Amino acid sequence: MTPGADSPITDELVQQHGLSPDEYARLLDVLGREPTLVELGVFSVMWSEHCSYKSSRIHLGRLPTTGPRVLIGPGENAGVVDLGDGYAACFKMESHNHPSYIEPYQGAATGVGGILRDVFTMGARPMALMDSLRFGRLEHPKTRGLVRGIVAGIAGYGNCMGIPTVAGETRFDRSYDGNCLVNAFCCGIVPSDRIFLGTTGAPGNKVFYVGAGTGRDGIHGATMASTEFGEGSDEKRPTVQVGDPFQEKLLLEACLELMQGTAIVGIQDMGAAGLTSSSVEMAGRGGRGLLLRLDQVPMRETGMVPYELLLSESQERMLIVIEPGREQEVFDVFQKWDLSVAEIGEVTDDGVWRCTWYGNEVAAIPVAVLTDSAPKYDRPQRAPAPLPALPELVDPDPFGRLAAVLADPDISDKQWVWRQYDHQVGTDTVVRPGADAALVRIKGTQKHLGFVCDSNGRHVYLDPFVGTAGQVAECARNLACVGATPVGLSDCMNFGNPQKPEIMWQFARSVDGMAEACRALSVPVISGNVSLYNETDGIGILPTPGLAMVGLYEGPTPTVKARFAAGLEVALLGEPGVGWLAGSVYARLLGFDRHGAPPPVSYAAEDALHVALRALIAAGAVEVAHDLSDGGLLVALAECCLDGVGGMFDAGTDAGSLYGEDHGRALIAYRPEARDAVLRLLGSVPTRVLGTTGGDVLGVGGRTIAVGDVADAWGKAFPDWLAGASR
Amino acid sequence: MRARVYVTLKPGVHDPAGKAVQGGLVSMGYDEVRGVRIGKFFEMELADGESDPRARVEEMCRKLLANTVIESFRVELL
Amino acid sequence: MRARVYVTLKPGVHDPAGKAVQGGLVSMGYDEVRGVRIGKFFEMELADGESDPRARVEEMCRKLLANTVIESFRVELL
Amino acid sequence: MTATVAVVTFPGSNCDADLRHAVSLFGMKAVAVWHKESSLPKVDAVLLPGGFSYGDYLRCGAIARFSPVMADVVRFAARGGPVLGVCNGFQILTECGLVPGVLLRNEGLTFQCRDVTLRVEGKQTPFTRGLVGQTLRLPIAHAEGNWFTDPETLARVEGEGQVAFRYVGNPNGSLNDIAGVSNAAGNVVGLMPHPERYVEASLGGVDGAGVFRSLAGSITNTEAGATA
Ligand SMILES: Nc1ncnc2c1ncn2[C@@H]1O[C@H](COP(=O)(O)OP(=O)(O)O)[C@@H](O)[C@H]1O
Ligand SMILES: [Mg+2]
Repeated sequence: MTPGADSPITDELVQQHGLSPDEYARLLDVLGREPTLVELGVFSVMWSEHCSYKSSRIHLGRLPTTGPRVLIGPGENAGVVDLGDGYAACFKMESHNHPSYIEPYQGAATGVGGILRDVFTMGARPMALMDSLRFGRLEHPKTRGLVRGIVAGIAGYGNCMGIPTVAGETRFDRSYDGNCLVNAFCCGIVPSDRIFLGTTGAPGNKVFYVGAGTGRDGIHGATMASTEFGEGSDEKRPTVQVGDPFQEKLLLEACLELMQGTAIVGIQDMGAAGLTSSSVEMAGRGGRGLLLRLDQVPMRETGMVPYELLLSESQERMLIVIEPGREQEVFDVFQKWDLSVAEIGEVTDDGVWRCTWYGNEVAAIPVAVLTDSAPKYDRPQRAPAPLPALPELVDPDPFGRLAAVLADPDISDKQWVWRQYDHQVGTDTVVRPGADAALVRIKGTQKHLGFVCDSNGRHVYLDPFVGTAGQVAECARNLACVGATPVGLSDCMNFGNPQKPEIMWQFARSVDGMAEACRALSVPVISGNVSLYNETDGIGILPTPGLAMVGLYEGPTPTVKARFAAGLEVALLGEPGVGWLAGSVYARLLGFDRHGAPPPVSYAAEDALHVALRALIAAGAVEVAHDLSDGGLLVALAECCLDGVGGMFDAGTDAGSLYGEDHGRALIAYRPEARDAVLRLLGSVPTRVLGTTGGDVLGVGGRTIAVGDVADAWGKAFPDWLAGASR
Repeated sequence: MRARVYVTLKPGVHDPAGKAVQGGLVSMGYDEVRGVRIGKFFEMELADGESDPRARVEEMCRKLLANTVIESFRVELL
Repeated sequence: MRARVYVTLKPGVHDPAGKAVQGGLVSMGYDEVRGVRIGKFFEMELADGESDPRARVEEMCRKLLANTVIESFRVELL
Repeated sequence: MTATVAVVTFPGSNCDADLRHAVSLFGMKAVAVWHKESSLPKVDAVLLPGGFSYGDYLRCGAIARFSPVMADVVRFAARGGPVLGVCNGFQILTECGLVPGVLLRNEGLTFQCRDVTLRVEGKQTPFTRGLVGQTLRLPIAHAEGNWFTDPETLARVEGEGQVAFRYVGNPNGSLNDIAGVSNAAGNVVGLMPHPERYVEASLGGVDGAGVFRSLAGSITNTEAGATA
């Protein structure tokens, strides 16, 4: 229920708006008076964790955000990197965890809708989507329904928009039982001299509202995403936003059409906290004030009041600032596309954000009070108690466990997921889902972008610093396997309750690990998002920094694959490793998933490996490249056999050699006659020839398995589980 | 015995499909159409023998047929 | 004024979604469910002033709301 | 004279640019036609693209069928002009009755993006010249491609050689494995798979090329003919 406009501000109201007593005292202090109820609502969203980053901001400052290619770093709707020849890539990843848990289909769908808007707001035409998903145990009663609903929601939105979903990840752990994660990523292409920003320009400029009408959707969504779930949170359901990808497709085309001209001064999507945060952020960046006539806002429902209009999270809406005199251009374009369009206010020179309702002022807050004065916390941190070491694993038959490892939910085939995504629309997808990274060309050029998202909560939990650094390395390695050089990273920091010192410690250490690895591998962090309070009834998720990395490959479309053909020589590149089992899928299978330390990263070795892989692929010297990650060497070999061609390999027999998850390694396969050229290009990268492909069994260390059995174990596990019950 | 279940969006929940249909009808010349909301409608064939079939069907609605986050339902037994 | 329109699949037309719902209900333990057919259900808000609103709505059904190759419809005016 | 091909953009179309790109690779000129136009420009063929016109709300293609330009597309087809509907375009053609049948929800209920194998059959059409009898591998990407009709229509479609494409390995439950059909005259064809996605080897296949070559060839052969 929306409280009446003239209710007095009680402690209870303050608490319902998610502000602590200290924060309310701060509000009174910076505002210099008691807020109206409308203003309290505005503060509640602007000072929420979601909008203000109050717990994370001081840490994010440690990330490297600059580089020769960076045109726009964090701070705008999405970051932008230069690709040369007038092209730039604009990308960002964002979470929609809480909404997706409450209403899987709509939550995931509107997550995709939101990230698309962040990208086309900048003037970029979206060219690829990715999704990074985390679910609870397979046997948890909610998991199946969440998987079905969330995948359908992502498909429903992305497919309708006609943007290919080219990569992603789907992983499981008991810590996500009550808190699934849905992180969506979008990348678009923008001419490097025509990037649009969310700003206001000079006083007197006109503020336009375009897109769908405003309803009562998601009121208080931003506040909801910043509070822990608990008993009874299902009751918060009616705030769910419903996405309309059809409207968004029209909005995309209309915005890009208007951007062809010169009418736009600034443009900003309405995401979380809708009209409030979009207008305040624009005013903040422009260093101006803003006047909004709320009665002019296009409305979808009757009887809406200022409080609701300001806090609604209705989807598919944008704010546009234009110079006076250009109004007709805006009307023409948006009316052509049958979208709502209304002039709702103007830019002012007094630095105050004001709203009126039929001529009466209902809110007047200095912009700086909403943005710069938002609380910032350096929350206490404490290292958690040390974890037990990984005990000696007793396993009489490590090789015999291959089928079980392949059927592990983190490793098994996820075609069921990505077949529901149109991954080819746009006719540019060169490497599809299922490979180490996707590769999408830019029509009319030799440029191709590589896309990967990777995160490994198991490793990060064991050591947030090393685990996160390892993920950065792995992302870059995946890109190298399709020939691409990293140009930037976007991240989604999914963590538990930051008011717990152990969680805050995990967060800070994870940021530092990311920062170190990004510096070492020269990958700037250009955008990202933080999602805290991923806890249910006090149980937090594994710390999960979702990483999405973008790489550039220039040249004729590469032909490298991730599957063997017959008659190829196979080599393992990189330091052989020590057979690092702590944190591995194998160790988890044996019941030891919270033991030991994750594998360390050697940046120099990683970098040398990536350089070599890229050279091999650019030269067309290798037929196959595949990085080693979850499941280690044996799983990587098995995955290469999935087209039905096996081989005999000398790759050890002990569990560490077979399943160790040491970093810095990749498999390649080449025609034997190319061996000399390959070795020359590899230079000093350690190389060990493992054997030759052919036949229909996979043999390692004297043991064999039919490649048909490999394919069955890997391919059937996930669909069989899904078919296990109807919901 | 037979049951009919009507599932409709709760008031206030956005109905993009309904809006598209309304727009379509108006552009076809049916200007009198002020609003359209689209729901689902299930016709079920039930074996006899349950002591409280209405309660059973309502349970099915809550568990599967309706998404009670955004939809409400109505059951008719014939 | 208001109209309700029910659109149902004609007998003999496949209803994969209905079949899936039935299978789902049975596997959830509702063995009494022998068959499910899914239809659509429109609630329309109409401006007054048409001389024969039922005829208008039936025309809308034939032209847009139902695909008469596979669906039949029923109109209720309130 | 270069053949000119109209690609109609409906609100929600999303394969229109892909179709124009493919058309241009085969020496034809593609013109984008906005659905609100009251008539087609002078063109030799009309293509209706894939996507989600009007969000695919209600039924796929049901609302797009009433777009202003469609009346002229129907006239163009009646004069014997070549018309191809791909995916959502096929759904629009069925809704306006230019080709028989309807497209129901996939048997498996989910959207499917994957390669299928097709046999080209039936009468010669402007889009299958010289292809009849061949087997093609093309991508599908749809949630509602399950072709269905009543027994009499099915008998007629089969009897008159109106089945233009048939799946080898049915991905969606469609009746008689039908993937694409033509009208009785053979100048209008609808199919669910996307030939425009497989015209460049680097994207995974070139089996769609035949459809565009066939169109280019048939336009040259009927220059100033039926398409007046
Ligand atoms: N973990 C992070 N790393 C880098 N940049 C971040 C991170 N989290 C947030 N940002 C940046 O902070 C800004 C605000 O992010 P966000 O609130 O998610 O955007 P939006 O308002 O579009 O939802 C963005 O520019 C984003 O790129
Ligand atoms: Mg934004």
